[in-house]
Amino acid sequence: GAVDKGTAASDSGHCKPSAVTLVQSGRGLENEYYVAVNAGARAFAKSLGVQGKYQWIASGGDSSKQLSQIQSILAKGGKCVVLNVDPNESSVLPAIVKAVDKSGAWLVTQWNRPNGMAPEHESAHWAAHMSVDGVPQGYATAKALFKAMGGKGAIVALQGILDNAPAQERFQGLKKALKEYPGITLLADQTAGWDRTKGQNVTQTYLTKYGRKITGIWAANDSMGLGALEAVKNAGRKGQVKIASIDGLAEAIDQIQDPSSGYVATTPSTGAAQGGLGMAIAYAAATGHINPDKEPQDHRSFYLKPMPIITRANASAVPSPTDATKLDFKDLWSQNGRPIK
Amino acid sequence: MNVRLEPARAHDRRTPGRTGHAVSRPVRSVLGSHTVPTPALSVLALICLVMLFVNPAFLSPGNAGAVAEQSAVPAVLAVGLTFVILMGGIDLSLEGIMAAASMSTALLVANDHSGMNLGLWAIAVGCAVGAVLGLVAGTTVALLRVPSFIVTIGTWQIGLGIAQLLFGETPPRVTDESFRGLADSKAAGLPGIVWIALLVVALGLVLQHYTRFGRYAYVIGGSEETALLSGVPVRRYRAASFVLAGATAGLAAVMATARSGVGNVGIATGLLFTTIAGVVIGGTFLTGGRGGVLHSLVGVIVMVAIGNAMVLAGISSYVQQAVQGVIVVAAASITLWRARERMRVIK
Amino acid sequence: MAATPRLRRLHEAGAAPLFVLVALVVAVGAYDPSFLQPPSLASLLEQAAPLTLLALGQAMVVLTGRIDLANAALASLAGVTLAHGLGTWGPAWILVVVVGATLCGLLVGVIHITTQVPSFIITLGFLGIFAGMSLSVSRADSILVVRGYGSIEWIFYRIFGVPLSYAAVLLVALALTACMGAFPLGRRIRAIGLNERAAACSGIRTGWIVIAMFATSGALAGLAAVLQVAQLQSAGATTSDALLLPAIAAVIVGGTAISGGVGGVGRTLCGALVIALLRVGLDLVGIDAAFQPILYGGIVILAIAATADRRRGTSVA
Amino acid sequence: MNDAPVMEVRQATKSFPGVRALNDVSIEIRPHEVLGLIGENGAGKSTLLKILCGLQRLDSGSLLLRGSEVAFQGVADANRGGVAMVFQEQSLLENITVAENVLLGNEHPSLRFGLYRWRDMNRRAQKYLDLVSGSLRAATPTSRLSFAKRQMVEVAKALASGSRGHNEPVVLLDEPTSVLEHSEIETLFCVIRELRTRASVVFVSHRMEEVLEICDRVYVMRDGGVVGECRPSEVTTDQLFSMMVGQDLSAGYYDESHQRPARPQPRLELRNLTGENFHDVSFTIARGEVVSLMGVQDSGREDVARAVFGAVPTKSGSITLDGRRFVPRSPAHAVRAGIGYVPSERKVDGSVIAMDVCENLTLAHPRRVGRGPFTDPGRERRTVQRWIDELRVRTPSPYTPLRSLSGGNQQKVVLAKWLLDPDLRVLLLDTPTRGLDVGAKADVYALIRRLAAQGLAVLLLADTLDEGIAMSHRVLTMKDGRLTAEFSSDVDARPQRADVLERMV
Ligand SMILES: Nc1ncnc2c1ncn2[C@@H]1O[C@H](COP(=O)(O)OP(=O)(O)OP(=O)(O)O)[C@@H](O)[C@H]1O
Ligand SMILES: Nc1ncnc2c1ncn2[C@@H]1O[C@H](COP(=O)(O)OP(=O)(O)OP(=O)(O)O)[C@@H](O)[C@H]1O
Ligand SMILES: [Mg+2]
Ligand SMILES: [Mg+2]
Repeated sequence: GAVDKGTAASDSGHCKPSAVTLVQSGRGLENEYYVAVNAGARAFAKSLGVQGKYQWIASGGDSSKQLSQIQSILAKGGKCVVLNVDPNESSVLPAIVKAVDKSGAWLVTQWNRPNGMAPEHESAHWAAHMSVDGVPQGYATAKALFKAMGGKGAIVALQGILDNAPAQERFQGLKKALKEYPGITLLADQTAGWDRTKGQNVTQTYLTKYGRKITGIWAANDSMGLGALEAVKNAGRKGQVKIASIDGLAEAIDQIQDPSSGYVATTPSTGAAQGGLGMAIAYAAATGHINPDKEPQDHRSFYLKPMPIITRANASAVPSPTDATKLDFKDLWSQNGRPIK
Repeated sequence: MNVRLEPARAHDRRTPGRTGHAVSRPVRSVLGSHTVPTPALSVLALICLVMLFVNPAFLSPGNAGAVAEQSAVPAVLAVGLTFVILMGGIDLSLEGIMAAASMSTALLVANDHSGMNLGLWAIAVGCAVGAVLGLVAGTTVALLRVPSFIVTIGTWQIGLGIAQLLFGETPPRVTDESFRGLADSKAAGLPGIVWIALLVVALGLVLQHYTRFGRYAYVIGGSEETALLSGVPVRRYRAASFVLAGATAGLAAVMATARSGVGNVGIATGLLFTTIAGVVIGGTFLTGGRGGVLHSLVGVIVMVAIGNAMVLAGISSYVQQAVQGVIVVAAASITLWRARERMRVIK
Repeated sequence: MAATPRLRRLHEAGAAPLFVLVALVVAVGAYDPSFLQPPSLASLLEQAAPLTLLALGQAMVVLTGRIDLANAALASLAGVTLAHGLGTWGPAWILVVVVGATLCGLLVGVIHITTQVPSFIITLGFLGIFAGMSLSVSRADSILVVRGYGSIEWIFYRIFGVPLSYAAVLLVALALTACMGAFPLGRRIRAIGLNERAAACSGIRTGWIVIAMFATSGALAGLAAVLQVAQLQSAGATTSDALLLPAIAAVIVGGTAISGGVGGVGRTLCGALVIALLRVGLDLVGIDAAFQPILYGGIVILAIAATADRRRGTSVA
Repeated sequence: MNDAPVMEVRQATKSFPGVRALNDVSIEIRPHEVLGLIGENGAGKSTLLKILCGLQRLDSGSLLLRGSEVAFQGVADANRGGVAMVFQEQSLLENITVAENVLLGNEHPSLRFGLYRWRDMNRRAQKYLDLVSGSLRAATPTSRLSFAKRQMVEVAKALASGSRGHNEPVVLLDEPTSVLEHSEIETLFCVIRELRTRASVVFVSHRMEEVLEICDRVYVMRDGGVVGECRPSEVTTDQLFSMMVGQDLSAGYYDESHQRPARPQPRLELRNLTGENFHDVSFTIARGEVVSLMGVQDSGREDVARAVFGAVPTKSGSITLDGRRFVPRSPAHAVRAGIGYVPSERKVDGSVIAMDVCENLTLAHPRRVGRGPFTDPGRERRTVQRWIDELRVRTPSPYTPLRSLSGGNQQKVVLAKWLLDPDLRVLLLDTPTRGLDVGAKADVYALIRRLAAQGLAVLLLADTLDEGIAMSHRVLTMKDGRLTAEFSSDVDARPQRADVLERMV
């Protein structure tokens, strides 16, 4: 807190750009999504010319470690810390918000938050919360899948880790699509923990259980979908079983471009936008460019704009997930979709 | 003259009443250690019996093949782990080792990331990566005399770190079809990795039964002090057991990588639980000295079969974890029930 | 030769973990002097509080030669249960949850003793059971504590800069130390860890003491859950799970022998602080995230090499 | 015969923290002799042997093997020099075969391309086994062997490892007979006599008769030094005694003059007690009475004692303690009822050797040295010191770990653990004097007498027939799990050894 001598309760920050530290927190860089997040956030730091002040901290999937890391950084850096956090699970978020509020730093959060908590009700220092609406993702990919199956047949679904909101939303989207396609039956659903190997094992088991009945697989993320594809290949049914999933991993996009794979659809990666724009919003609050308390609700809690899903038609034109050049850090709200209630 | 009376038989007393059943000698020597893993086999039989009523598809050849395929990777892990546990140690690092080995293998065969293409030599490198990490753990345990439980938590992290360093922006995809073929191509109805696993188990049995390393594993696990008194270089063998466990973890990572087609930091997620629980349910004692490769193999198959059976039985995902826990406790109790005795010490 | 006995005595008295802790604090402080400011140190203590409680419970179990792989998962379960009922039942619910966690620990102990299955595998099973139950209780969602939060929020106040949460942990540690020192219990626990047969033949109720240690571990997991919920104002099905291995590492870094019988409460406190510091220190020093696990693993191994008690002969598997 | 010593120790000194175990010891081992080593507990016998076999290093002094100075780097190194030892504690592994045990560390001749040739292993091991016993098979799992057989295997193992480096090895036997029965001792002596033709043997025992019978030459040790050397043909047992302990002890060894008549009130009563290894056992022990329960190995007598202590479950029958029905559910329960138990294996069951003397002494009855439910370090120290003085436990301090005491002194601590309790009613003693030197034994005997005089009921599973007869008011014999006879045994009307023996075998 080298510059601002004001109280923590001030409505907006007055940190000098040079005093700001940018901190991005997420699981770890062994994951394509976080690589994209990191790329987006780093691109923002670069646009300010302060790459040296940018730090990526990895929680490794450990909630209390993530909280500890943030608390320590706040204890050291004070008011001019700008945080863009993907909470490891929603339950750490209240404590993060409290810590940020107490130290007067600035925070934008992604994905998870407990029911009943929103930036507009909590604190000006929690500038915004953004997420990606899983329902339309699940819905659109499922519809693409069903269409590829010719509107009839049977599918199995691979779910994500059950206590994740995206897992639940995406599955909801699938169910919504199922209602519109009475010709499609959902034989079974099962969590495969977002994990490729588990996805492969569960699919293999389903393929022996239901045999040729299965003509489609919907997976809540690409890793599981790609695992399912391996199982399908090994069962000698490559191409006969259609697969759709979510997240926009490079490999999934490649598979979509290969007509023989049976891979039908995925969604574009949102990582770069979440990293870059999240950081930009928190930074704008810290430097006083925006006053979070004066912003409308749909600037505080919002879903990113739904993007058109990736199918064979557009797969070749999809930009790299780490490509942050399309992001306009001047226009903070350009990607805002509908507000989160 | 004095007449000596009844001597103490403390050692006798601790061993559960052993009735010398008439297992023919060749059979016993084939099965390796002193006893066949009968309790674990009966747990397996019990699962089959239950599934016969719940969902007979469990017993179909197709599903048996699926169980075999899914058991292959943990079975290979279990072979190495068995020797560590026989010597009274434990290796928790296999998830980290597998992460590092998977990433390095995927980057060394033909792939879409690095220009490398060592072909099948990459398998050797994958094993070597595991062996080196095992060596770090083994030498630390042996030389610094630190419990392996905690050292291997350390090497787990080290392996994970190495894997993360190797991860670029996207997971390296294996494009080498002959490498992939290791896992996929079928012989006699079973995929390659099952054959590899069977080979490793066979080698493990030879190691256990016919080599000094294997026999000394029992000696060291039975009593480290006696081993030292007899001039057994305990440290060296103990370190070697971790190297072996590392190497098998490396091989397991290669197999898993060939099976899934990408280098993956999270390739071994959850395998630690399956493997250790399997080894123990099989009847290898965590205190060392008893059990064997075959025991572990059966135990691992039990664990995989449980997971498979729950999917087939359509048990809700919410309760699967709990059911698995209950079954682990129950299966271990069944396995060890007959050894119960008043005053017995079990830790 | 002259200095060696004194050093050894210091080592046996459990001074090594303290030295490791001081060395780490100095190292981090040298990189980043602001870390040595009271607020930073207080924040470290606060973060270490739940970890320390879990480590203390683990240490009690490890002293008897067992291990409790389920206590972190039990803390998660206690956490979601607490968050679930706090609004409805008020502060009394805290007591109910802690007692419930104690009973869960008790159950684990009873099953371990009656079935005579190694604690490693029993608690591995219960790890799954508790995790599954947490998922069911929380319906796989995290629970925000709105009503009734006031009854636990105070735990994370600071009085004159001293975090109450850590003071509470110290109180628990003090109570444990007192129980171990003022009653024959401590000696009995050590006897069980060192030679359980002889302990039993001396008329010590080994089974009950082991069960009591598992119950203690459960109770401390319950208390850790209270701290977690107070700190987070919410609870998720897996929130505390990841503390399992750090807590065990804390016990061992504290110089408690994993084979049992050697160790104590004070050194576990130091061990827990070492681990808590390691978990954030590498970020404070600004080590690149990818290198952190490697450094963490290396430092943990070295710390344990420095603090391990090797008095019990050669067996160190 | 060449008389140049095979092995020689010159001016050896060895210290442990707080004790000087060896002090300027010089001995020589000549070819083809059986050398005896006697001395009270803690005299340094085991330490000396451990130095000879490379397990421990000398602080100062020198070790000569066949004329040249050596410094063994460990047991394996000593084996290569043709020196091998049978340890005081058994060291066979149960989870491998007899052949593997015998050839442990010595397998390489049976390896081809790194793989075991089991047939060859078994053949080689069988060669050594046949030297010590006709009935041992190399391929048997060790866990199936009786304790005595294992002792024979130990000897075979020592032979095997000694023969590695030299065809005339030095075999060191540390108290090999202490756990053997009469007939087995005879077998062992045959083995030793046979060994003499091809090796040198060092034999340690606390039993004079054995030493006089088997040895060609004897060194007597006391307090870490050699105080005498003699030839068995030239000395008597009594002379050896007095050399060992520095005073004349042979008179009143069993302290029989202090035997007091038992009181009329029954204290412990067993009625038709049946367990897994014993059936229908009924007897009564009165206050102040010492009853010896005699039996050979597997007679079930040990389990009777353990059943009374609650360590072994019973199937039927009843136990009465001071007129009240008593069902021992666990040792803890028995201890609270006033029963004490000294197990035969002090390292496994009797004591926590990693804990100190004080902690071991107070383990069973901490309240006796505490204040209410709390511990009281001051009172504890005083009480413990009193018992240390009273039982003449040789320890540098009450806070010395038990593991650094000699066997006899450890045993005294184990006994004293029960004596702490003034309400002790029954004491079950399972071979309480095993491995104790004569002085220590006499101390223990006197103690048993004194306790009986105070009204304690003592069940003694004696180590030897003589001990059982001399120490008791009554002798019970057991065979195959059943009581076979009862002899009353007054000071002047002891039963005949032959009569007792007859009912046991
Ligand atoms: N490892 C050790 N550490 C400390 N002191 C020891 C150790 N080994 C032996 N001592 C001490 O050295 C002395 C000699 O012990 P040693 O075992 O040689 O006696 P011993 O003559 O074999 O007695 P016993 O007849 O009881 O077996 C004893 O006072 C013992 O306490
Ligand atoms: N893994 C083992 N564990 C325990 N004992 C073993 C083991 N392997 C071999 N043995 C023992 O070694 C003995 C001999 O083994 P093996 O059958 O290979 O030898 P063999 O000389 O060919 O026997 P045979 O006399 O029947 O021809 C076995 O009977 C068994 O008792
Ligand atoms: Mg001795
Ligand atoms: Mg002795």
